[in-house]
Amino acid sequence: MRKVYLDNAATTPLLPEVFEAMVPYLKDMYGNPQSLHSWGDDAREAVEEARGKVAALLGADSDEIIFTGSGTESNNFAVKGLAMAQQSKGKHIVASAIEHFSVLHSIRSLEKQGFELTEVPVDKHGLVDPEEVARSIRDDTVLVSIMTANTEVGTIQPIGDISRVVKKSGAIFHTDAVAAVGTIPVDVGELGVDALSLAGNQFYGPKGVGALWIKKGVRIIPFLEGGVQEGGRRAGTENVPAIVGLGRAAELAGAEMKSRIEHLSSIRDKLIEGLPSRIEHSFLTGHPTQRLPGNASFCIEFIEGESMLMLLGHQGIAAASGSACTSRALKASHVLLAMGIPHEVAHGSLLFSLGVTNSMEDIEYVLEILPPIVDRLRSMSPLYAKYSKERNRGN
Amino acid sequence: MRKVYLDNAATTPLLPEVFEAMVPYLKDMYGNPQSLHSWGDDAREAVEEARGKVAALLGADSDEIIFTGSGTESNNFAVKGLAMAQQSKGKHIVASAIEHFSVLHSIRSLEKQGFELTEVPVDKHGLVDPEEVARSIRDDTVLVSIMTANTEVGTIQPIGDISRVVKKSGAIFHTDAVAAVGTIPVDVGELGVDALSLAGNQFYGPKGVGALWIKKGVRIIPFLEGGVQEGGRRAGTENVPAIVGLGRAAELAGAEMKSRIEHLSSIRDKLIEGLPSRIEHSFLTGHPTQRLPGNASFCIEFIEGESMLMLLGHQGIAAASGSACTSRALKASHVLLAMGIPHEVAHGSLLFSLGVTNSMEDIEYVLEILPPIVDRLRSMSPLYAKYSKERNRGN
Amino acid sequence: MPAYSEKVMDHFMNPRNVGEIEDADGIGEEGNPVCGDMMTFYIKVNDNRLSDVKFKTFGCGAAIAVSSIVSEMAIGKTIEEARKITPSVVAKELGGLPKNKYHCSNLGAQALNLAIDDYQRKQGMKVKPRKRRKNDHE
Amino acid sequence: MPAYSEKVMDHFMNPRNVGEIEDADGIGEEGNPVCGDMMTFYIKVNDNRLSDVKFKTFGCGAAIAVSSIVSEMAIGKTIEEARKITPSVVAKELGGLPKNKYHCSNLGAQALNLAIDDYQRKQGMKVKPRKRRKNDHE
Ligand SMILES: Cc1ncc(COP(=O)(O)O)c(C=O)c1O
Ligand SMILES: Cc1ncc(COP(=O)(O)O)c(C=O)c1O
Repeated sequence: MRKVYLDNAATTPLLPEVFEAMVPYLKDMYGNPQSLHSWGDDAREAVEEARGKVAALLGADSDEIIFTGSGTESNNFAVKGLAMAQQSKGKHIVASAIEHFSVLHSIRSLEKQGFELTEVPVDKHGLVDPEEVARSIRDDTVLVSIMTANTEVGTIQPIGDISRVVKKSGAIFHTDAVAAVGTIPVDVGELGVDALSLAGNQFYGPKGVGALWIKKGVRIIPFLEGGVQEGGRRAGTENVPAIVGLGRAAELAGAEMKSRIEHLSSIRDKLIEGLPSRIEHSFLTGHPTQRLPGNASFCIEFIEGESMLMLLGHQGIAAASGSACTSRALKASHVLLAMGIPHEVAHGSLLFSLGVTNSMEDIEYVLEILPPIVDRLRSMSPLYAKYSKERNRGN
Repeated sequence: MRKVYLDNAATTPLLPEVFEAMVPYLKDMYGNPQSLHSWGDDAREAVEEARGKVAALLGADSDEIIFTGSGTESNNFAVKGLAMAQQSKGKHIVASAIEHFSVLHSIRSLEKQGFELTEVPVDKHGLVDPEEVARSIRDDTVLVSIMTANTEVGTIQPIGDISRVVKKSGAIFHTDAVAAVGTIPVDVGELGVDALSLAGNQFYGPKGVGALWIKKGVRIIPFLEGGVQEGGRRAGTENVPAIVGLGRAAELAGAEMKSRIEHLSSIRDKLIEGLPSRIEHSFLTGHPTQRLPGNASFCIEFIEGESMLMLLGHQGIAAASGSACTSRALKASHVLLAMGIPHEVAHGSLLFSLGVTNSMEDIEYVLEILPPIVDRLRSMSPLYAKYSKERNRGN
Repeated sequence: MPAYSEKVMDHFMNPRNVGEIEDADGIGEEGNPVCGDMMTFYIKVNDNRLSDVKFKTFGCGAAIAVSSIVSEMAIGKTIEEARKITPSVVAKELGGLPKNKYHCSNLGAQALNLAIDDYQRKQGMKVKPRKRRKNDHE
Repeated sequence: MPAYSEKVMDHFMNPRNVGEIEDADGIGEEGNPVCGDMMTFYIKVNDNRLSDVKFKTFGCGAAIAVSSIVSEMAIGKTIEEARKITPSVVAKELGGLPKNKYHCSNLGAQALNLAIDDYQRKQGMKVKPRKRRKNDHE
């Protein structure tokens, strides 16, 4: 059976070049970077080289990069650490309604400590309006957190415009760029932010490693406390192989960014055009043009996401959905709902996230396999039956 | 040049068997365990298999194991999460004076939120007296955290005895077993604790992965917030390859524990006997018998640790020291000081931590190389000169 | 895939008795599209026995498999026997369901019962109205 | 290894002028074993020039390298020239020092100055007593 992985938003495969870069640090070069001997030296140099590569991808300075264990950790660290460092100035936070839960739940836990959150809404394309951000900012706003791009619907936010608004207020501006870094050009200077989260497994690097970029001079309270690693800002033995892998992935992403974007956009556009034209009552979610090059997210009406995924999986296709049934919490994607998509339609969400290993043939395969699956599920669906009857009556 | 790695306390090498177990998950099996397709299934099954292996090593149930990103994270999670979950009952914490900084600094940050710490002293061998723990516990004590074994001086605590004392009080008992798990038998039932931290890179598993065992029914507030991974208790994409490696390392540790302990104790004892007999004014630190099988820690008087490490390193030997100069914070080891060792002597600390890759020849090499190094540094030392003059005068 | 048993997978991949019965003797609808799953059961009754059962289902794999097995279990049973198809019987018959999918077996049993209620009401029997599942999203 | 320059490594591995001068003209001691480093400098003065300098040092690699280079720089210099061996001159001569090791270059320069003070005092000059480095561990 043909196997087609179209769930790169969940995690990308590790590129062979990245794996090769990691191997020495999984074998002989196993030292702890804090150790004062040659094994330690090798490990420390490798970590610093990787730091340089990650910094280069972001147009940042090496000493502004703090390695973490995941995108989630970067976001917890940023939100909690920046808010706590500023709390004498105020306890109000602004974030978009479609932030990842690692941002939103971090803010929720700050609320228990007296912080307040204003959620900025998004439009039907998932876009944040900088004017809305401006309106949400108060005198006691100390932190604004708006993601660079949304994984589920692909929408890319106008971070540069938002940062101009935030700067006027003196609040710290953090952006969760986990879905963006390594995929689209991200330059911290151009974005004008103060802190930025990224994760390795979103751009063909390893799982278990992320980074927080934090502008020189911006104060943050450590989240993981203990040893003096990462300049005392993130304790714990450095995950050397993963950090090396992240560095290599950053280097490759920088070098190949243009060609990757070209390739991904072209196969994505084939899917974005082909799917709604082959399947009635389906539509693209997220912004039509301001979107991640690999993201093709849809809603297919009258049927539910999990059953689509199961039938796709049966034919070798891996995808994702924001339906309630596919979530542990049995809640439809807060992102789709925030965009004004009704619950019953959100349950029919289907996300294909494309990666560098995908080809045009993969897309053609999806376009061949999916319509009969939709037909089959619709033939079982009481909602579709009702709709058909009403349509026939209407005729 | 002969290269002899004797810094297994900083990090152990990854065993080839562990590396081999990880490789598939660094290559084709790259799925996210949360995904609803075959890549996700493979990843999820691998994580659950690893969970079973870690649980088996501890005599625990699989669903009591939460994977984390490091020993440091396990300790931050345990200390902060357990204390916060209990805070309505009281805000007093008891910990030994020789805990790892990931425990002590976590408690320090809780102090800012109104918690209070009582530090239990240790004796000259680094042992905690259960009676002292009993005396430190108050009505409002909600958490006791005492490490199973100390990495720097090797002393193993009487956790079972301490847990009997703690149980009487109703406080939660956490033990940092990062230096113990995989090295000596650790059975959570026998220890009688409520929560236990461990880390992969302390027993030939990967860096970047740890675990927190937490007894069924014990409440904990999540530390890393976001997604629903690990039963909602630890968010973030699971680090599948590292978790698989941790599982394999746990399995190997269980199977080989006895032979490893025999081998390590025999070469350690050679060093413990040989070193002080070849070097005047040197002594073992930590407990003479209740100690980790691979730990041989000493103080060498009149000279300083970093310069010893540099000269050892020059001859291919990797070791560690608790001297001020070897620490970023320029402070002598709080462990040695808590044991009553004077500052000037603590600066001469030298820690050889032995691992399964070491042989008796390695130890013989150290015993050959070290004495001339000590002589050389003493010949430069004004302290040794003073001591010699006084001794000569005394004669 | 969700952690489904082989039997669930079989009923999901090859659902039995999908469809509508034009001249059904009873119809029962349970669930709510807002919540992500909804089932409609159609029954034909002959001599106090369910001579035919069909369903349509909007929902996850478990919802479809539950509908299918409920229909299969119900066909040929007397009304009284069919009333004994409880959620736990359904879950057991399917070889278990993941914890967060239990509610699907509730829906299936409930939809069948509602269809029987409907039939009995049409027969002139007094049937207590059941509480419909609330939509907790609104 | 700590991030030491080649020059630091050379002076650490092959320290110049280690030892004591029995009939020294001046002796200066700086640092404190409690803090982890201590240096004793011995000087011989001839015709206002440091004709010989020796040292003993307890401490880290940087402390030993600093002592060595200070001794090397001082030998042959006049008192006035030797006074110009400041911490920053020492660090520069060594090709830089890691930030947390700067204090070692302070110690070296200070110990030499104390030895010169001692000499001048013995010569009957009035020399202001210097503050000794505090031991911040007690
Ligand atoms: C935008 C965004 N932020 C944060 C995260 C969290 O990353 P992780 O689960 O790898 O920690 C994700 C994960 O997909 C994401 O898409
Ligand atoms: C006893 C103990 N606890 C916790 C830790 C922290 O482990 P890590 O630095 O790998 O996070 C260590 C590290 O050596 C340790 O020895």
